[in-house]
Amino acid sequence: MYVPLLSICIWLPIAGAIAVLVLGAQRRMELARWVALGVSVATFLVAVHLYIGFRWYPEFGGMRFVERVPWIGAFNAFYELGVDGISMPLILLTAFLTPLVVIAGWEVIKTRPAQYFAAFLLLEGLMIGVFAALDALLFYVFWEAMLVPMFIIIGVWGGERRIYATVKFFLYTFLGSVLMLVALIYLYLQSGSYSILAFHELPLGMNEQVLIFLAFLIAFAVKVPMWPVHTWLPDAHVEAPTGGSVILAAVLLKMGGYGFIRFSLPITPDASQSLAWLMIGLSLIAIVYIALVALVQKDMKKLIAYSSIAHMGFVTLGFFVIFATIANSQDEAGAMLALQGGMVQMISHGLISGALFLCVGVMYDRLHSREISAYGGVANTMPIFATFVVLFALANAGLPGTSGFVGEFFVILGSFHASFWLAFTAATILVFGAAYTLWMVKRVVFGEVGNDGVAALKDLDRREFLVLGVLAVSVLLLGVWPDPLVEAMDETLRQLLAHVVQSKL
Amino acid sequence: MESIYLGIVIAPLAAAIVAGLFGRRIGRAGAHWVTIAGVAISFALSLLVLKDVVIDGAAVFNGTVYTWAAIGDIRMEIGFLVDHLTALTITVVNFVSLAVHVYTIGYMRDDPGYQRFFSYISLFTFAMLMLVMSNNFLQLFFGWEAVGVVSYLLIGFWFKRPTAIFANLKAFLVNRVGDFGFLLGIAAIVLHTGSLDYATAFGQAELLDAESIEVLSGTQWSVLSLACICLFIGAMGKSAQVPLHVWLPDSMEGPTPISALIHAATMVTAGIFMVARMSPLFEYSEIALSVVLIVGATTAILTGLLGIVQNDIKRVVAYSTLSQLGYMTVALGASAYAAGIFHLMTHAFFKALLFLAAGSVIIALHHEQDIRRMGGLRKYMPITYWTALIGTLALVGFPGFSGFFSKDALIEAVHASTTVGAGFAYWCVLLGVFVTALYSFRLFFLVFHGEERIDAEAKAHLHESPAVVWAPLVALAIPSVVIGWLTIEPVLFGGFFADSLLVLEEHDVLHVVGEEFEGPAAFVLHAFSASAAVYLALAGAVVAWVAYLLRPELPGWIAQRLAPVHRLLVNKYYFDWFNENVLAGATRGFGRLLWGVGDQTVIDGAMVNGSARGVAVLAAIVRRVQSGYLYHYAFAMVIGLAALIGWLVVRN
Amino acid sequence: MIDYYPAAAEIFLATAICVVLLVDVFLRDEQRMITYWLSMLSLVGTAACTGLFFVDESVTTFYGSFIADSAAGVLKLVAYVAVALVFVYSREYLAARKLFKGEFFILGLFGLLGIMVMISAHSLLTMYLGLELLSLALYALVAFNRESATAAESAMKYFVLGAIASGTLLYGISLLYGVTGTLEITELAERLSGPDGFGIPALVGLAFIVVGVAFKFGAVPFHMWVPDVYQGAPTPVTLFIGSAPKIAAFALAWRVLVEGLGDAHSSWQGMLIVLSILSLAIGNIVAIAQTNLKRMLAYSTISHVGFILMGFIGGTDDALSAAMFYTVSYVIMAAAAFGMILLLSREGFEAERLEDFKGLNARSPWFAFVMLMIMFSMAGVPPFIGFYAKLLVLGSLIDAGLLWFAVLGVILAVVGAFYYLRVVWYMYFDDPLDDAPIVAPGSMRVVISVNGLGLLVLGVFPGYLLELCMRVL
Amino acid sequence: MVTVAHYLVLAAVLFSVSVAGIFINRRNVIVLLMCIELMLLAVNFNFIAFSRLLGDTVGQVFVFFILTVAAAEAAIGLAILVVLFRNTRSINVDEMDTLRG
Repeated sequence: MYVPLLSICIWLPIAGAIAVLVLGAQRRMELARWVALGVSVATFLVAVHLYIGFRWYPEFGGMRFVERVPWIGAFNAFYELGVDGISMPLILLTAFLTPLVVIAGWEVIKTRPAQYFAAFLLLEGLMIGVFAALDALLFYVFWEAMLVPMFIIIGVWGGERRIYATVKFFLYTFLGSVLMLVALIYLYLQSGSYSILAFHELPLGMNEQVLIFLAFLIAFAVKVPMWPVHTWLPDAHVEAPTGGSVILAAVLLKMGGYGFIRFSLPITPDASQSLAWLMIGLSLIAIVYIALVALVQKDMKKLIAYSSIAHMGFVTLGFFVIFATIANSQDEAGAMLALQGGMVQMISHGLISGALFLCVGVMYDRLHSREISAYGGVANTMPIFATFVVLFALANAGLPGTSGFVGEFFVILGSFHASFWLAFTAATILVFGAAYTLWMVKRVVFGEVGNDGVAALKDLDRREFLVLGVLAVSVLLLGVWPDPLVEAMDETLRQLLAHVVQSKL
Repeated sequence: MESIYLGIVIAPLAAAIVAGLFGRRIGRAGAHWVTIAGVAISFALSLLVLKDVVIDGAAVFNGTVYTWAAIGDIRMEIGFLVDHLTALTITVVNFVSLAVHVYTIGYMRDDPGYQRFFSYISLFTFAMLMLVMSNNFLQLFFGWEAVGVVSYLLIGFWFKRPTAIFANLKAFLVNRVGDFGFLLGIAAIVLHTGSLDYATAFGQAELLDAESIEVLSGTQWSVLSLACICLFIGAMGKSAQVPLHVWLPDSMEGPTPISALIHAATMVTAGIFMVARMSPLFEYSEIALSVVLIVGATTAILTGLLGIVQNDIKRVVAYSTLSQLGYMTVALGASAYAAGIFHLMTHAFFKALLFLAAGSVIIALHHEQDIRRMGGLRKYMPITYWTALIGTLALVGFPGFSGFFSKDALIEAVHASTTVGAGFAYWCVLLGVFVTALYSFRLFFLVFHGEERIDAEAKAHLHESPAVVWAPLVALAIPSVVIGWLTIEPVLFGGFFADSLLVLEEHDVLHVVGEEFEGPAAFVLHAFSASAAVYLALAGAVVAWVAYLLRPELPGWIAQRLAPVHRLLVNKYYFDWFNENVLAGATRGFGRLLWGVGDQTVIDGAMVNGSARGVAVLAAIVRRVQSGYLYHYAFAMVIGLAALIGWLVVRN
Repeated sequence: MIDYYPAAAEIFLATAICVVLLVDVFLRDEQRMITYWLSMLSLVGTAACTGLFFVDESVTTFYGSFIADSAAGVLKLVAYVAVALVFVYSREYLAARKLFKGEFFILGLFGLLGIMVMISAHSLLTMYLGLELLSLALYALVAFNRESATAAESAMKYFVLGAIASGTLLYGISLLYGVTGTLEITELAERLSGPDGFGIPALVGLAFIVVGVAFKFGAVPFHMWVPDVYQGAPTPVTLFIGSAPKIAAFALAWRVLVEGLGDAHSSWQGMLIVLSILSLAIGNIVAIAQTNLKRMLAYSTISHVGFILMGFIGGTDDALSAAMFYTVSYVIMAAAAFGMILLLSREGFEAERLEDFKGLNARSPWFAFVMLMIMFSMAGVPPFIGFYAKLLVLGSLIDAGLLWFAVLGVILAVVGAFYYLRVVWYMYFDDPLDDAPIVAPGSMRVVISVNGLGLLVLGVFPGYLLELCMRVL
Repeated sequence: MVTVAHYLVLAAVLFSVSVAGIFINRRNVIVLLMCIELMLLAVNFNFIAFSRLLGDTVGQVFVFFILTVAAAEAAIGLAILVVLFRNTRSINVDEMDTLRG
């Protein structure tokens, strides 16, 4: 029997969101929570099922689980879904993190909990939609619609400057997106449909490509975010509630990377090639500049946010270094490494930054401060928690054996062919990443008990332990054995690479 | 055999996990039993492997455990390479580790973090074994960083101490600087050979040398040299070579068993091991070898000198370690890899012994580490005294002790080397012998002989350490004496490492040394007649005796006379000052600048909020046009009409 | 022989209005609900007439001065819905303020009749008559609360400016008449398409007509009446002005500019580009500075007009359907938005300041959500219908090669998103200023809910409406 | 000889005068109403002149409609004026500025 699994992944959480809202309105909060959890777990199971099915034919890199239903006849737009090696891991990541976010918010959220859970479920459905959509219009609808629940999440359950942060977040991303919309419309007018795969094959002149590339660039660069359009992220992260930060860092940022690899590279390969220097330059700035900025942060969430930007720099570096790598080495090994590295980095960063934000959330729930100076010696009173923090911090610093290492390793290897200095600059993350992360750990976790607040801290309860434990296991697992992930993407990326190196001119 | 290899690494890992995750449930005794059992199993298995490889002459094992990731044609695998080098090193590692595990029971007896500590050291053992047994660069790097992390955790074990958590961060960051180079080296090799496997990479060493890469514009570098130098930067971090040595003395903030295990015997020698392992690459790069040689020689002499002015018992030993690591590096640079490894092995025993002896003293004095408040401990702690003496003699290279064989052979080898910088290195290592003897006996005399400067209170409880503490001392003292006798011939001259090390004929200095070798006893005798080193060592010991026992006022007088030199030494050549103030300060300052000016003022202030403000201001201005007066509205319409007509007329 | 059937709806409505008027005269104040129901019934009857006599091909009658085609049918049906929404939303508000009088409904229906006449106008004369019928009804409606000074002031402004606009339009018509000798739209187009059809006099006439169109839409710089009237008029009247007459404006532009003066497209395209840019810029920017929701929505209207004009700029059939789609969706959005103000208002309290929406989520999550949908729809965020409206008009611009304009348009749309977001943040992120319960009757709650949800449903499945707009034009 | 052009110019002048009257007059609302009437009359002139020129009666019919509408418009305008005056006790254009910005 044919079951539209992808549609289930998208619409089940959305339906769940409505159910939670209804239950919340009836003041049946306990049930609403369980429904939220049940729905998100069910979605995750469906996603796992998808992934297992997906792995049956690793040698096939194209779209699978394709659903295609006419949607808007006037635009020749279809409700078209499908996954390949690029989107599958991201969908899995999304479906994996949402239940954790639900659990993390279980009793912590006191104001309007039903809306909180509903917003996250809604967000989950929309995010999966973004990754699964094969129709650009559908993609755009999901892409933008996502802003709405996120806007609400930051604004309602955020910190003191939440309104500034959330409006900034919304407008920044909205500005980027609308320019992408213009590019998509242009492509539609050229190709006669909104099919992304048709866009891939569409021949385009150089000037067209450059303009389209730039439009995409603004949209995706804001999302990633890349320097200099990154300043919304620290604010949004700092003010967002824990769950919001997790999803923001773990999934929303990935949309930018996903956009680059799904849109920019295959649709405008020649422009990508000729503007690769720009992308590489911005990525390196993100890696070095942002790392330095992260070093001097006084707010933990801000520090992690900046660290996210630096780490996402590896994603864009990996994606755009491929041209130089191929030009210098005549084979595709380096380019494949770089592409894989960017993708793995996205997944891994999703887990690690999510985990770090959850850690900050654990502390924030207790002491209501995100300032580094408000803590000190947390390890004395919360030893189990401290273990997790150190683990995730080390993963963030790219320790081999954790997932944080894999992507960075691949990208640095891959970029070596492009230029020694490129790899050199990228590799400074090893030092800076460790410096800002561990310095924070030193000031927060280690040392004598800093103040009475810290002295009164209670260690993790079971709920928190579960969330962090699950993440810790996945971070380690991915670090020790990334092959299941890498293999799932390999063929798709290989085809992508073959497509990208083919000039459209 | 494969399952045995797996067992070697998994036993300590499993023990570490059990002790770490279920430490509270299994209790203190449970934690130490499970980890000791894990390491003991590992040790037993490694002995089995050693027998298999050395006595039975098993072929080199090079096999894959699982595929870590496969990207395109590059397969990244986890696997083992077991040859003589591996077999020997894992045995040494496991032996020292086992001794330290046992010793820890006594040393950490009262510590609240007992289980955690055992978990860490077992985990360390696992990581070190992974590093050593690796057959590829990926796993090497994994082990490389993993030992670094455990070291980080252990230096900061007493996380309440500000100095400890400062030291561990410093250690990690400095190591990261090395790893940074290491990773680039790996990248160079992987991309130019297409493989992470040692075997494949080594096979293409000569090809790599021929390939060139443009590093600075206009200059062509041999890929091989670049890769080797990058790899060696990694070794400089881990093996604490100047200028990346600064973390090692500070790492003494960690508990003493750690100093013995990690910061003397095993982890710090990882760099030496790695370069030796990479000998098939380094051999083809003269430049890299010279770099290695010069860096090692510099480290050997500079850090040795610092040992003379230190007053913390562990720091003296730490500087001694630095200096000895310099020796090993020199050996590598002179292509005497076997000598380097040999010294690594003997050093592992006697330096672990010295650290543990120091630890024994520290426990006895209730965690007093300042040698100015020791003295005359000989009669209170006889076992510690004698074992420490053995360690000291081995360290200074007293003929017949293990250190003598390795060091003397090393010096000879350097003497015979023709690599650029060998002359400089020779003088450094020779002079270093004197320095070594000086600081070693200074320490020894100040601690065990002379006036008793101990607190009355501490004195009241002063007695020999318990058996769990001294038993490992004895266990380590034995190889410190005899290991040189037993192994010098096969290891250095018998081609023991033939299957693992590659030495080009023109570099084969050990062969030159070996031509005169007629057995260990003759080697000892020969030293008295032909080696300046032995007499320099004696001179050092005598000077120490004069200055610290006979005329204790002498050092102060010299320090006054040579005040600038003394100040330079006390401040450790200002490396720390430079790093903390200039490097770290500049980095933070730069970060603050970028954040404050770049992010907050320019991007956020001017561009983002500025445009928002601009729009708001514009809105406030434009809304004034909507004045509320009907005639203005009408006028606007008329203007609009006129403009439209005017536009049409102009256009046509 | 004159064929009356194409105008059946208009005739029916005119008759019905007279009936309602007569009945209303004899009603006591407490029986005023009868007028309300009769008005609704008239709407239903009119809709039935339109439906019954719906034609797929275009039919002209009254000697070519009246036309019935499928687009007209659709536009009229939308107008009925809009007016019906106005009536439903207004009832409680008016009753609470002792304004529940027959005039409101009768004038509203007259306005609707004017709109219908304009939609079906096939002669400049008919167009003028429809326009005046609509305008006069609106002037009266604005001043309909006789106790309000602001209403009177805004009515006077509206009246004077409206009169200037219709005078200008008339002047333009007279010039065109002088050039071509006809008022009938098809004939006008034919005569102007000759070799020397568009001389300077015709172009000047065109400019005057554009002013009339722009005024009706409220495009900058002919927009000055919009904020004052929106703010000053009683909210039900604002609701009325904000919704259905936009269809009339669309019809005016479509019938006169596109069908009548289509050959001068290149001439009025440039004018509309300028008007469109100015409207987008002024509308979006000044709206940010507003604290009164009605006034803010007025500026928002101006910016939306900028988008609607984009559809006319494109010049193709598809572009025109984009403009129509935009107009229709805007009417639905505006009805819902002003409906929300009415919903929150109660006796002695006008929920027309932005602050009045603070904390709405705490008071009524559902209506906060409805308002959220309205605001995001207006901002052009998918999956609401406002997004497709923008998508279409932008597409038409890009198709016409005006990429730069499309980019400018979306950037200004982002600027505009700010003030819609502000409403959402007031509702969701701030605490309520008062906790009074919402008193609106059930029928209104249901209808406005449906109206709001309609934005979402039409956004998820925009195909039907979209194809309708494309097919009829 | 009075030609059509003269009529047109006259109409244009009347139109301009009326428009100018609207935005120059800052005092009395009644003057505005008069200006509006004048504007419609200017248009009427145009229509009649063209009608005559073209020999077409439609223009004259249009004028009748305009006259009718003008009457209605004046009625409504005056009604609004009355409402305004009742509420504000003033028909001064300058004082109609409570709605602005």
